[in-house]
Amino acid sequence: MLVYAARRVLAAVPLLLGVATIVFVVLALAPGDPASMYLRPGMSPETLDQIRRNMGLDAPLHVQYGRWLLSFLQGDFGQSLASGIPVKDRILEVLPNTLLLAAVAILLAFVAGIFLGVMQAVRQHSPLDSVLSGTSLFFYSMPSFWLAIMMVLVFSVNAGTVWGWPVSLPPSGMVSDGYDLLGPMARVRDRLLHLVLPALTLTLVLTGGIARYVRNSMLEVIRQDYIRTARAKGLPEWQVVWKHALRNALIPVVTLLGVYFPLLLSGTVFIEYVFAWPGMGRLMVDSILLEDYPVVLAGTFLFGGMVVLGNLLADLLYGVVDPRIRRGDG
Amino acid sequence: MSLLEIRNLRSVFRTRGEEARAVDGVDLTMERGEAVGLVGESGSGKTVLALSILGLLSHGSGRILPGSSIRLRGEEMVGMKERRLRQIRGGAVAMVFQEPMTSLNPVFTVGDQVLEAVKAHRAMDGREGWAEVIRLLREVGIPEPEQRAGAYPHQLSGGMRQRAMIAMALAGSPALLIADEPTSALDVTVQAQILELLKRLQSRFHMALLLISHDVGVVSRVCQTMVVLYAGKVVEKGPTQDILRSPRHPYTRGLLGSRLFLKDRRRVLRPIPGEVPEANAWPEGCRFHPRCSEAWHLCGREEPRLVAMGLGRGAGAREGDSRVVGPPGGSLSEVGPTDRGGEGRSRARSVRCWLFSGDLGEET
Amino acid sequence: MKQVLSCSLLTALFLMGACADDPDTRTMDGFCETALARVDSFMATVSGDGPEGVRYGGMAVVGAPAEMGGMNAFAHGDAGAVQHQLFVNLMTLVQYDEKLEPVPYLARSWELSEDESELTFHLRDDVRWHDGEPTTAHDVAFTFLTAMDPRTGFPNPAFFQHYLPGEEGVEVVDSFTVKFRFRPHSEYMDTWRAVAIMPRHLLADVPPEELARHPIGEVCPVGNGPFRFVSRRPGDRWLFEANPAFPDGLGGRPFLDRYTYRVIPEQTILLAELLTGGVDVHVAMFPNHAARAEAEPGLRVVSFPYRSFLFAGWNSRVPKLSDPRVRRALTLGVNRGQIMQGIHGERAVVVNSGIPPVHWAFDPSLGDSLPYDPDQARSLLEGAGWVDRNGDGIRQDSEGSPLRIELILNQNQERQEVAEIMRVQLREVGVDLRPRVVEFATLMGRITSRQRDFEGVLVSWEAEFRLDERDQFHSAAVDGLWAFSGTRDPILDRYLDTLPIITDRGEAIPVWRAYQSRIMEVQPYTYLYSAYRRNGVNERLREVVMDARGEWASIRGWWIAPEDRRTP
Amino acid sequence: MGSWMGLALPGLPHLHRGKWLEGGVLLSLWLGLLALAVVRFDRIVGAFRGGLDERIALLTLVLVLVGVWAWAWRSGSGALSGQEAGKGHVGRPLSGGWAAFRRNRMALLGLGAAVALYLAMLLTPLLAPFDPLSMPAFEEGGDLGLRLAPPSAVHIMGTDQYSRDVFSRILYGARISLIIVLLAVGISVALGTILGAVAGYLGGIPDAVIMRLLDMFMAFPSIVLLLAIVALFEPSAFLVIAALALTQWPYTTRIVRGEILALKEREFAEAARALAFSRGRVLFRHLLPNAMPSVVVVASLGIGNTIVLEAGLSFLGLGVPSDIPSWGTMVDQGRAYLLDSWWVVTFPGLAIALAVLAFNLLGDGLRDALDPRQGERLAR
Repeated sequence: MLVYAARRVLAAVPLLLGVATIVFVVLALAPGDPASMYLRPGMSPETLDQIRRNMGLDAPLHVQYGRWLLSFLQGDFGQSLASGIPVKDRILEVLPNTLLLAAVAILLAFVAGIFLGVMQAVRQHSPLDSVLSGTSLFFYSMPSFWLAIMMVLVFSVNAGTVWGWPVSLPPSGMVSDGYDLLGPMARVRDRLLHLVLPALTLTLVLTGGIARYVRNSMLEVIRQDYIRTARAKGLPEWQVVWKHALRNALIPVVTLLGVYFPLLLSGTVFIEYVFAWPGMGRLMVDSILLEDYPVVLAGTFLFGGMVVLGNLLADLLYGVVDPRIRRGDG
Repeated sequence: MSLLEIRNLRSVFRTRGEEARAVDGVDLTMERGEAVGLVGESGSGKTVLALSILGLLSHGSGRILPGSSIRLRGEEMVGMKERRLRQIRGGAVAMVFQEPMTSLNPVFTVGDQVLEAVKAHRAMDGREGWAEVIRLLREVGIPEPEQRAGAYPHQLSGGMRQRAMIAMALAGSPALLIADEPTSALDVTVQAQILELLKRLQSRFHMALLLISHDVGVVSRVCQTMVVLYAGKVVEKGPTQDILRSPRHPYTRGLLGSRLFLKDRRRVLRPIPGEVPEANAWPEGCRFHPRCSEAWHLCGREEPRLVAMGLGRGAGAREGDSRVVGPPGGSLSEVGPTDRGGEGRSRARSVRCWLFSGDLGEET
Repeated sequence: MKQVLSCSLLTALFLMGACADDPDTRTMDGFCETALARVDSFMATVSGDGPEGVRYGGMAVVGAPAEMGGMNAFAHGDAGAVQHQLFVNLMTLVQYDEKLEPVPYLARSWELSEDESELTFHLRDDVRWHDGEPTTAHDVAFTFLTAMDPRTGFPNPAFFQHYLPGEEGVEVVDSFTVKFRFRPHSEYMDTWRAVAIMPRHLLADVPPEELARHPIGEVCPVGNGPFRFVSRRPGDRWLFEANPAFPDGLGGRPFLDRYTYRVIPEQTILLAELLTGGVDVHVAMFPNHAARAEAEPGLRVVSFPYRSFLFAGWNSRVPKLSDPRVRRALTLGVNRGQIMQGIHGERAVVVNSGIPPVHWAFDPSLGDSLPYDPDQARSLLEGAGWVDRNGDGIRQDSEGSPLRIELILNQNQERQEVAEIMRVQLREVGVDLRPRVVEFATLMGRITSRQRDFEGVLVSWEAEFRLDERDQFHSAAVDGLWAFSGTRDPILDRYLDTLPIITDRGEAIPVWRAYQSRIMEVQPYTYLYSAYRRNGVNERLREVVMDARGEWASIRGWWIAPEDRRTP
Repeated sequence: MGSWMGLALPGLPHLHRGKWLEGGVLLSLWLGLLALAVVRFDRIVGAFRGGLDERIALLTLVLVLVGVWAWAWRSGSGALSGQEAGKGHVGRPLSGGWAAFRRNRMALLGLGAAVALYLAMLLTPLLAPFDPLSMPAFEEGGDLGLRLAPPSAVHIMGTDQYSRDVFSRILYGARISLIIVLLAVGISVALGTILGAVAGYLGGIPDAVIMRLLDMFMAFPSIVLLLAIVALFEPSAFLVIAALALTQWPYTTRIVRGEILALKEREFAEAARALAFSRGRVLFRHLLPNAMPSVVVVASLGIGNTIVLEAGLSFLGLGVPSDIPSWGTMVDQGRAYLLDSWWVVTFPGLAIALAVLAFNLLGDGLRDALDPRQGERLAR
């Protein structure tokens, strides 16, 4: 199994390099100039050229690419053009933040999505089904940036003054100022409070899709003979639905998890932007706009790696949830 | 009091937005320990009938119409509370389904699934329950039950799976076991084993057995009584041997005629033309008449009713075993059937096709 | 099992995040490790008993929509970074007071030689870098020499335009005295208000080419200013703490214990933070957001005229824009006062040249010759041969090609609004203005590259106090980065040659006025207005003075009463 | 009597007969369009001399009126039996699902909304009460007080910071949003279908090449690639459409390839091959038509996704440059006013959400009706 996983990961490396190369080409062809962020009034063209030289941008493209590839293969992601900070540090700093946000949102979205999907499937064609699917699809259809701003209006700005709620959630950031002076419990509370709005927004957007998927999967399963068998045994309905049916309905949903997680990393772009959440999505957007190609390339590679890992994980999980395709059974 | 008394059972299910009467006025009585075979082509309403007995119809997209009655040991099951129904399902009445592959949940081990059935009906702790599971698996003839209990359905052969299904059905010590085409999906050799097993279990636990099959041969091996169902209605019922020897209804004759006899090569295979109509589009009059080679003009207009054919051998006739009725529009006397009920017949045999009631009284 | 696994994974992630918030940027580099360790140990020696008083303590947060560059004066020239270099983390030789007159800061005093070619500074001897090293004349000389070195790529070389190159230009007289030599020029003190002194003892061995990306800029700045660098998460926040070793002669340590700069890119969210108390100062507010903040009890808006202004620059290399009549018509056809009124209300001033209203040479009466006058605009265009020949409302030249002008701008709420309104108003005089939003880097590339691949550009410009528009309008600089208008005008050249070396303001004012009149005739740009800066401030933060020097000019004096302090 | 009413008021006979839905839709369409024609009579007159836009709107109005009337006449005057007979009609892959689709209320709602949106798009010059570009506040002698007017009877969705009518701009913006999205989806679906069909049918090296390419695109988060392309090159309609199409095709390709692989093994494909038809003919005449249901589903779900993507690009200021902004651009440019003038951004945002919702409902309904198995929805 380990060998299998390792082989798949290794096979993905050329693929990811290919992706990174495409991105390199796109960035190289783009008309902008990373050095232009240092442009100041009174600056002479010579100074600009010097800055460009200092950034290593004077070399021909293929040399730049070769340099990048060489250091990349040696595990050195280089330095950010914009800040001079090593790319690795830059990414390691923000990656956990995105993972945290994505993991919480995914977990919530799957719990809520599975619950809603099952409710809808059990009451197919009922008004409840229509209302639930209409609502969840509405949130799913909403542009996430718009929803995010609305959430801040409702739960933060107007929470205390207009609605008179006792808690107004922090509208942005991961922690309060002075977080490092807090006690351990207060720290956890502070982080949780800051997590609520971004995670909830992301969850609302995701839940509709998952619920829809679970609903369809459940409808498929609930027609199966073994559900009839379970009922004929005299099992209570909740056990029939939540154990016998759901366990089977979740098998295809696991694949969704593998597909979702990496996609989520990019799906958080808008959420991170609006909530000023220091994560991968924002790093990527900022770096793209600055044409900070070492960061963009490393980020691309990482994203691609996540997709591959996500799919691998989904495959492995598939084996866990579905005994029929466990390895060794043929 | 009979074990099971079904009176005027009418069940519908929704298909394409319309309600279809899959079972339309069936009467059926079963005694303790009795084996009854329910025969008919696919689409004739056999499975709906079985599901109606278990109260499972409402979980699909069907329901039992008011006015129907299903009494189990005198207790009315139509309109019964779900909680009580659950006690009966898998308890007093258990069911074995056609496809052992799809009827077992693929993601749980066989032992777990039997254990669930055990725990649903008997207060046992884990260890006792598991011992019971092993005992049941052994009972149905699964070798090395300790190991097999940990296997997933896809790791077992078809026969083994069906044995596991039967073990699951036995878990609640049912008084009535409904077996819906238990052998249709199995190899011929395995079929025989399963039928033998059912027969053995039935006599051993003195269970009533409702064996549903499209195969008259299967029923004739196990059941004393046979009920022929067509298009949601009982067209003929009576002792198996009687019906085999002299089928009355053309449909029954058709069923028998379309069997393959390997031994008797002279017999010509005579399949019934066409197929069972959709349940939401039953023909007017006799529902079989479009396919019936012996139909005449009345058949398309009038619906025949079940008529007792005074066949008696031995004693012990019971009330309500069959009903004596006449043609709806015609006069009873003209057509001829008369009520001989209460005169002491062993088993009433009924035929549905009133056109043939002229044969009334013929000794078999 | 699965649930347990995912739960514990999540918890682990959460805790990991919870612990990872301590400043861990310092492990990035050998330089940073030692530098910050030395800062810590030095700070430990001086931070024993701080000064007493209710004003000392508390934390303030400034929220801004954009990240700033770093604390490296050799590399980071954006407005936010420069202000932090000048007022927060580093020091300059002098500062401006409210009247924009130089006052001592790192330099106790200074004198100019008789021939106005030698400037001598006498430095304080009690200023220490945050790692304990004293700040000396060698640091000043090092800063000057490094900035002059072309390999450094110093962003504002114009400051040293008149200085003698290299070693000739500077002389370290003693540890705390330094002498500069230059050709006489105006506003010579402005350089030393604008260029922060960098630490020589840390950077002397660094090759100039590598200075711009040295970790001292963004990873572990070591300054000598009132606040020392603590930690930073790029794109998110900078954290500074009071420097207890800041000289008592300059007021001692600042009142605030710590100060945070937060980046919140979405303006609505930034306003929400101000409204909910998450940030104390919201810099660069939208005009309508300022109105909202003013209406909120406990908030006030600090607003002041600034040295930036907005203009549409026309590329006179493009034939249709080469005629000054056309450019003049473009200005006359735009109701600048009304646009300004619509967007900024009273908090802006229409300008007619690159002299901002806060500058001493600014003359508000000059604008009267360029009022909103669509009729005159129409006749000017007609005079230039642009007539609507096909009745579609847009003028064409004699060959029938329409007067269509592409105006590029970057994504900025205010500029987009201005461009939209200009489009509608110019349409009424028959000009088809096409605003086009491009990425900032692209915009810069297009206007500064040799191809000058653009027609009009809407940008805002932040003038220095020492005005010198040579690189924009002098014919000798027409191939330089900033001569995007392609102006060649001998009269302007003469003014541009003269103005920088008139050292007396009284003498200079009439020349400036003549220069401005000439600019209005040539009309290289359509100058729009100079808007006030608007900053929302929570009233718990006291003595926040903001003026043309910048938002952070008074940060040493900001204080929060103990009862108002945020309890984290 | 019924037909008399039907002549004047199509749909009334349906209501009379208890066919609420059909009657209600017909009647309200009829009355609504007639009212529009009366209220905007001057514009209809002007449309004869107006530009292409106005003429298309006029033509649409007439066609829809005639269509409504004809439909009502046909279904109201006893042609119902013919309709019933048509119900059993199956055979073409796409027609089989209509019966199933019709029963799905939500899907019908989605279809209705999508059609309404399309009609509104065509009728915009007649529907929009104001010129979407005019800024009365900034024109000669304008009054700045006209800016940011709250919703009222005149401006039902208020005015924006330029004093333009939000409602009119939403109507005009719909066209920009939808044209871009429809083009992008059209291109991506066409490209994806062809590549998927080729990969699935030919197998071997073409399949491997296409699939590796697909893997590469799937491995890269589309929004980031999209941002890179659109941010770094100057945004233009062509670029945005191309970029959207470029990042969306893999979804279609994957599904079509799967379909073709499955269909290839079916009897009719074998039969076609046995008849020695050319490979192209087998693929395009026999296999692809059977894969169309999936393509239709992917396309309609893709429209929803793409609207959101396009709005997101616009939100970051990278949308299509145009005089009339797309909805995303309206949200982008109006969001500075959210806290004091909520209407400027709330209505365009709702428009996006509802349009996406409509296409998602439609797509879901189509999927349920045409192919209940397949159902992957991807995150953005």
